[in-house]
Amino acid sequence: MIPIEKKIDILRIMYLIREFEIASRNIFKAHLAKGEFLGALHNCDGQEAVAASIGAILRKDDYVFTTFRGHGHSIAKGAEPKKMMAELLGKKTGYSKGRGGSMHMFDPSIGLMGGNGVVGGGLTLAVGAALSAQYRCSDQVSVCFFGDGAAAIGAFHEAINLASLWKLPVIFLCENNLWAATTPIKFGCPIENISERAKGYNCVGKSIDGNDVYTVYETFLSAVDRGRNGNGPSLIECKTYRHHPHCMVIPEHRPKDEKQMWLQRDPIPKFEKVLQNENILSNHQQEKIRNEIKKIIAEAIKFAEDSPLPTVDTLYDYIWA
Amino acid sequence: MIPIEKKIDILRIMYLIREFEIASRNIFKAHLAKGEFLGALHNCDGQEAVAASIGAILRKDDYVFTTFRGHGHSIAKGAEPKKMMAELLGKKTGYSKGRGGSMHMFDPSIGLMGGNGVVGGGLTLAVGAALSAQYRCSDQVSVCFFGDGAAAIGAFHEAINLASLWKLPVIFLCENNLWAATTPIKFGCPIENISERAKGYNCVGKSIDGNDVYTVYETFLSAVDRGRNGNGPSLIECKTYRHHPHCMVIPEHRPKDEKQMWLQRDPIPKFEKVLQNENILSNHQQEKIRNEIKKIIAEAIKFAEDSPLPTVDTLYDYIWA
Amino acid sequence: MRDITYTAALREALFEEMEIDESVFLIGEDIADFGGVFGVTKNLLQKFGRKRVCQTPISEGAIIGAAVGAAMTGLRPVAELMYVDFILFAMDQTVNQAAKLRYMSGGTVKVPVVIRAQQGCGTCEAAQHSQQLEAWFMHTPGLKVVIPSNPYDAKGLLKTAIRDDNPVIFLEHRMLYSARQQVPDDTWTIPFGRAEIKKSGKDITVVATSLCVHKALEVAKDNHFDIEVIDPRTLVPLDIDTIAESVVKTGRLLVVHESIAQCGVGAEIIRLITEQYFKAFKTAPKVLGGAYVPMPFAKVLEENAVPQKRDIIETINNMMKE
Amino acid sequence: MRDITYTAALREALFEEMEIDESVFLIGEDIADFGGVFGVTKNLLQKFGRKRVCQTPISEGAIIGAAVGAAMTGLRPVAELMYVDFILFAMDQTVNQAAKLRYMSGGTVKVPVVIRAQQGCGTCEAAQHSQQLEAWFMHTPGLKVVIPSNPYDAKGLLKTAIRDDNPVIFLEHRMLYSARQQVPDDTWTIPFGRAEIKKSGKDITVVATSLCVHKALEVAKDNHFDIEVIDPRTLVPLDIDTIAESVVKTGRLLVVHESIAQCGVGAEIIRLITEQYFKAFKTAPKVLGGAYVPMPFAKVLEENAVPQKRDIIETINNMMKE
Ligand SMILES: Cc1ncc(C[n+]2csc(CCOP(=O)(O)OP(=O)(O)O)c2C)c(N)n1
Ligand SMILES: Cc1ncc(C[n+]2csc(CCOP(=O)(O)OP(=O)(O)O)c2C)c(N)n1
Ligand SMILES: [Mg+2]
Ligand SMILES: [Mg+2]
Repeated sequence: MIPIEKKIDILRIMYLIREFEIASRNIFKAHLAKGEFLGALHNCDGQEAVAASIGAILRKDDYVFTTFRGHGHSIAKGAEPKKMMAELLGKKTGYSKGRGGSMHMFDPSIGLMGGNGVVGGGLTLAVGAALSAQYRCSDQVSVCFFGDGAAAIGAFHEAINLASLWKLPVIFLCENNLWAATTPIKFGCPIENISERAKGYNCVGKSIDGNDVYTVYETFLSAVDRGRNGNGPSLIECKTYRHHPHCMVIPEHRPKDEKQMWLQRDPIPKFEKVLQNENILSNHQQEKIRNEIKKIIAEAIKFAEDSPLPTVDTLYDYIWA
Repeated sequence: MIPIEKKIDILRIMYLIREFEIASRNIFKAHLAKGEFLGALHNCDGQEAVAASIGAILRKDDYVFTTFRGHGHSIAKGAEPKKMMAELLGKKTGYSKGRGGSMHMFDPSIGLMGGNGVVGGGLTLAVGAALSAQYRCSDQVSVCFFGDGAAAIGAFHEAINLASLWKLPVIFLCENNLWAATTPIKFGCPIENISERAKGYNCVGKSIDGNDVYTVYETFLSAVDRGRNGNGPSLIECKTYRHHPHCMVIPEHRPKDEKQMWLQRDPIPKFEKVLQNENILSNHQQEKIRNEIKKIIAEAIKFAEDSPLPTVDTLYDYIWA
Repeated sequence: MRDITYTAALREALFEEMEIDESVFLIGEDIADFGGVFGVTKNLLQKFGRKRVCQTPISEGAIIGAAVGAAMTGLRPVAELMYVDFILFAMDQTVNQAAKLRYMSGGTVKVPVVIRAQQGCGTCEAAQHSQQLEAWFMHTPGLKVVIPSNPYDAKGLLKTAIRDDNPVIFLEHRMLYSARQQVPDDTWTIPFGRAEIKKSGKDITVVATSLCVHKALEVAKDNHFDIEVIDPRTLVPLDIDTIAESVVKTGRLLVVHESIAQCGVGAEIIRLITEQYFKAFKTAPKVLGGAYVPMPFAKVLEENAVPQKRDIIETINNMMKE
Repeated sequence: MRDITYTAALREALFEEMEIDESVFLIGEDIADFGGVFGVTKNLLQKFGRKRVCQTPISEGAIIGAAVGAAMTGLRPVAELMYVDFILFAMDQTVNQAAKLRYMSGGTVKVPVVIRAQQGCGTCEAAQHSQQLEAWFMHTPGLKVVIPSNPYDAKGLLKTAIRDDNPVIFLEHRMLYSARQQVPDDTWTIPFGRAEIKKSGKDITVVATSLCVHKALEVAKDNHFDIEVIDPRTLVPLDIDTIAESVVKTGRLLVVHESIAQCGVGAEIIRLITEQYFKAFKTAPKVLGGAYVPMPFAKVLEENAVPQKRDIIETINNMMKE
């Protein structure tokens, strides 16, 4: 079903996300060692299958609203690693010119409507973007990423209710990685599958393996079709896991065996194996892509480091349009 | 199942609510004619079966959180009409000493935890009262009234989710009267029965005829048992109808035939007929109760009118405990 | 010239801007068939259809959030909040999102949203229906704040608000809806950041907002002191120069508003003028604001919880004595 | 005497009050097993169990609402908000409900709830994690507002807050958690409404809050002017008398805080002192507050968005020149 080039693209993006996350952690640690705190860093290693599959389906003009854990989604939507890296360092050349940092990268020209530091902060905004698409009779869709933790926030309810009432092209994409900061899912949600809530809004809901590219791809594809065809929103829950603690300053606290189990379900080797079995991916090719990615990341770091900081006289720039 | 005296009590309370509402409208109109605006008045004529049935089950120490349309719930919980009437007139002898008015009558000594001017404003508070009951190992329950309109507010989601997670003794009691101010239910809710949402929280949900005393009584009784026994919250939707426009200053805008149909389902004659068929209620008895009620209301009005207004020097009283 | 109400003025502004610009639409509770609880959007459904007059469930967070999301993606929503008190369910969307998105995005996102909200007191609706929150919004970088006191300003400023590319909080006072005024036959806009001297005078500067402008003007009319009454009209941006010039002339400053005095608009105006024009004062500047109390229900208490003409007169007399 | 951190001081207060009073309990995100993202509630789960250390979903509205409901019915909840920014999802519960319930009920309801929230900047967390909202709460009748600047005050004031029968907003600055101080071996409380003169002086009065108290004290230490530094500690109630006495003595007033200057705490203090002690001023009073900008991410910008020691020094020098 998925064209071969697309499959390779997806893997490529998964690599890129993974390498970006590794690099960003290293940079943050290096700065921390120098006594420079670069803010909160929330990495998404382990969740790449979701971002990459979705990125492969969306058009450039579709909207994505991401979270504080948004590097993967941004890369999958086409964000340039060098501008992202520069933003991480607060540089003038970063996506938000140093105003945003890790949690707030925007590029409306590629439909990247930004990260959000507020858990669930993007839910109602994504509904607005979908309303706008419907209003303009474009067939864009609006994707809102959020976590299992965010599913407890009141805005979730208001957003999905309005989207269902108005049949808006929104895809509510919940990445259920079983933890919200240090809180296990069972402390936050009294049901097994968050997607079951969809029924309460006459909305389509699906809970799927978020570490399996094909499953995510297929499920998301039909949700996008639903949206484009004017059939309203979908609530998709992808079960997945982050490989690292909630953010840089919080130590690991999750059960060892749980983590171990999920590391074995790492979506990257899993998808590599699939492609190898399909004879689409050779070792050589794999190596080649990995090297390209390494180069992109190295260039991004160099670009970011070489870039100037914003100057103090620009403090008040960009408050008003 | 219901003891006979209780049945008569329920009818009595229904009469009392109806007469109170009629009287309050008359008073508001009379004041308006004198150019005195007494604030917003939201009457509940037509919805008496819900309030009265529930009041007949609750203990004095159970909690009730009501809304801006709360006269019926307050009376059913044991509030005194004269103090209510005094509050409507902003008198010093009113439940809130003239600070609250129609929307804000409180009497914690009978578990009446107040009306709320904010749609859905009581939802999370009721959860807190239930938490308090559970914490103190009392077997009190906490009842939160809200409308079909309020079911769209984010607090609904947060409240029911928390109550379900913690198995709190809350009864979320939705009076679905088909309209939220001037907005029909289909503009606010994309599903037929609001109680279907309960599943999304692993909570018990029921949608029932809210104009039928026995149905409300039975359903509510089992919800109260559930709460008292530590088995968590319930979401009960009572389908009902208000006989008058949203509030005094909004003209009628609902379809004539819809209203006509519901007037024929008026819970008071409906329950009278039931009791007559059961040979519990004679015409004479009915007349007697009605006369008692009329007297109570007349006394309440006199008390309210004779009571003094708060004095200006007390403006700052009751800000702090 | 013709005579219109504040309500009609607002409706004209909405009507005209919706006619000119297809990307302008309305979103809020009870605004379509009924035309809004205060009647501002009456007949707009009939003219523009459901696509452009979107009646929502009771979901203030989603109303503002959807408006912000639509604004980020090319539309110009005008959201209506029935009472500003209910924005307390939409503060994340208003303050964490609308106000900050442009800055956080380094100027790549634009949020041309107008949030119209009705506020005020005078109708005995008690504490949860009588807050006046302009000071909070002034304290929030990234929000423009408009607070018109008459039909002419209401229309001209609402049209400007809709054309502005930034989030604008537009605060209407419910006791002003029926206020009438002679206005021109053709249309107009009013730029933000221009206070208006509603009456000039040389003895004392009274800065007043919203309903209090009228109280101040009535006091000024038959007072033996020569009172200058200034209406800032927009609080962000604030035309502090016009106020300063006046204070330099009169040497006395009184600010009058219904919203709470503590950390309020008056405090801010006093801060600004005191910091820069301290020497201009002949006597201590003063704020008459809402009493530090949740708004009580009973008329007799409500009236005493906000400045009345007698308070303004008394304060001016005291200030002129010093 | 012994040396403790601000974090430990807060934890001691919670621990002691929970031991004394069974009706005190904690509610918030990540507060149980992990002990809170800033570690304040560490080990309290182990000591008091899940009944009294309630870890919630991410539902700020329900956290505050449940705390308020519990407070209305006999308990004394202490709610924790990880960042004050997230109270924007709980403003109805905080402002429409907690603040107003007692008044609206004519004094029949009591709401003894403490809302602890962490705020501040200095860690490059940008606009949605760096707001400081004490001015809003001062503008809301019915809320007490506490903002301790050191471990001794943090402990003593938190204990008082928990014993208070009213809603208290308790604002902790995240750059202070590791601050250390010598404190007594036995326990203490501090009454609300008592400012502390952290350093006395005769040339100028500097009122500072939270982290800015330390900046002001450092400036005062080796300055050639004799600076008086006052920390109000509680903003509601506000000890205006202590500030006024100082201004009467020095004739000069500077207020320093990180929160936004517009309609802020400084503006309010200037309003109060100016209205009543105008003649005391030798020179114009001044506020150094947060810049009118959503908090930027980059360190170089963040630092320049809040008052630094150099700004305080420069301002004092200018004020002393006049
Ligand atoms: C409204 C709000 N409450 C709390 C926080 C603090 N916080 C940041 S991330 C987080 C956990 C989010 O969990 P989840 O939604 O599952 O996303 P994940 O981190 O797993 O990707 C919390 C509690 C916040 N940023 N916003
Ligand atoms: C948060 C909030 N939004 C809007 C309003 C204005 N308002 C008051 S009552 C009402 C309709 C409520 O409908 P519903 O919940 O069905 O209760 P009903 O009036 O039918 O009893 C509205 C919109 C409000 N008070 N609070
Ligand atoms: Mg998670
Ligand atoms: Mg209804």
